[in-house]
Amino acid sequence: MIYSIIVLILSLIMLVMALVAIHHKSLQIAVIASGIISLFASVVYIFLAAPDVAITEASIGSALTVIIFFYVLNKIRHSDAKE
Amino acid sequence: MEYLKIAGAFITLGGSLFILFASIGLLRMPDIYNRIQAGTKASTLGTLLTLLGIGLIHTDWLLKIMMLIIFVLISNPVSSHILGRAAHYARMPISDRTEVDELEEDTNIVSQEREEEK
Amino acid sequence: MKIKAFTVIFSILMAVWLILNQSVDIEYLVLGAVISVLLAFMFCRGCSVFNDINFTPKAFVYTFMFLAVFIFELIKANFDIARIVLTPSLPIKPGIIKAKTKLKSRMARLILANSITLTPGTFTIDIIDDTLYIHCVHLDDADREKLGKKIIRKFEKYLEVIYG
Amino acid sequence: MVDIILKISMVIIVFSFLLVVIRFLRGNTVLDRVVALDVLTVSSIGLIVLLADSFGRVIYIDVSLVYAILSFIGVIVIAKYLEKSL
Repeated sequence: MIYSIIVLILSLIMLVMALVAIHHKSLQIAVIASGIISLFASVVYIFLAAPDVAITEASIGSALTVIIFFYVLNKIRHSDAKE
Repeated sequence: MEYLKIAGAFITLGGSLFILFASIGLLRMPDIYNRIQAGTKASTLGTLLTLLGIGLIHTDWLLKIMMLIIFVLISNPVSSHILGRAAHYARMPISDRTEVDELEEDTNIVSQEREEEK
Repeated sequence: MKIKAFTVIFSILMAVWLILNQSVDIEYLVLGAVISVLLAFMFCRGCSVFNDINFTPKAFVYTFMFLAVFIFELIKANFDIARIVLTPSLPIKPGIIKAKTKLKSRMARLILANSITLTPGTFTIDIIDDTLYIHCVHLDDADREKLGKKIIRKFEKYLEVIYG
Repeated sequence: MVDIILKISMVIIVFSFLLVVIRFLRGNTVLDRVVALDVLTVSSIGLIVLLADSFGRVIYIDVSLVYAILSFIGVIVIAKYLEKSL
């Protein structure tokens, strides 16, 4: 009972974050919102008794994707400044 | 043995209350520096107490949980320090209630001297 | 001189490996020792932060005293910030002050800045040479130099002994 | 008794998630949202360890170890990007 309520709240937060990532003007905030989505996705994977998938989601979705996106944003900013 | 479990449960409850205080502070504070103060550090003690309580309930997990505590204790001040530094150098707005900002004065003096040298 | 950094890195890596595996079989011991020696050789050359730890008994005792003081300050300051957050009028008076430290070694300055950051109410924004810039939530109306000295002095007197 | 207290603290942590998400939606600047991400990560480490207790499996702690090691690197990269010194 209590677990299903917690999963429901976490999924609701994921839905709100997905809407923010689609509709917000700023690109940086969209990337941070997608990081929060994969953070809660890995918590929900733990509720589904899949710790290996949760580790993969945590390391790739929440850390590596955010780092690569911001690295690319930095490259774009430098090339804009040169022109 | 039973007393240890009850003590661990109450320590865990205290830790989750500290996490709640951290999020209330994050909502109420007026500017970014005070949000870093209230948010990241009260939540650090909250997480530490939660981990410690679970370590008291399951004594055979205590070694792994001690390692987790040491990682959180090392990595959290670094990230909160670098967030504050980024906020200061990116010229984030500071609250009206601030009394004094000596870093702002000093860095302005340094940059003015450099411009005069040029 | 390199021996000290090598020993510290090797023992940290070996302890993490043994805790993660949770067994002391001979094969785990040999494999972990080989990998730890290789990694320690790779990293002890450019690593200068471990050089100035004193391995004397007095430093050992002072490490524990430093930890006790640090944990006590951590809990006390957390209750303080919980009281500030829960008061409806929000009694804060923030400000950024500066304080000079006497510590020379880089590792000691790192630990000093991190312990100031971890006690809520104060956190280090920047270190330029030997000056720490500290942001305080509640600035008392006493003079600011004395306040900065008070914040630093709590941890500095133990770190002076541990890092020569 | 112990079970009920642990479930109450789980509910409190999830409720504080909701408050932090309100800060994320209202936040004025980008750095406010990064602070919200940091607080969410640190407190979800606590939630994962609580879940590891209530399901009784030690391997769930490894997930929170991965979070504690990797997540702060992401925060550092974002802060360096905003400081314009990456």
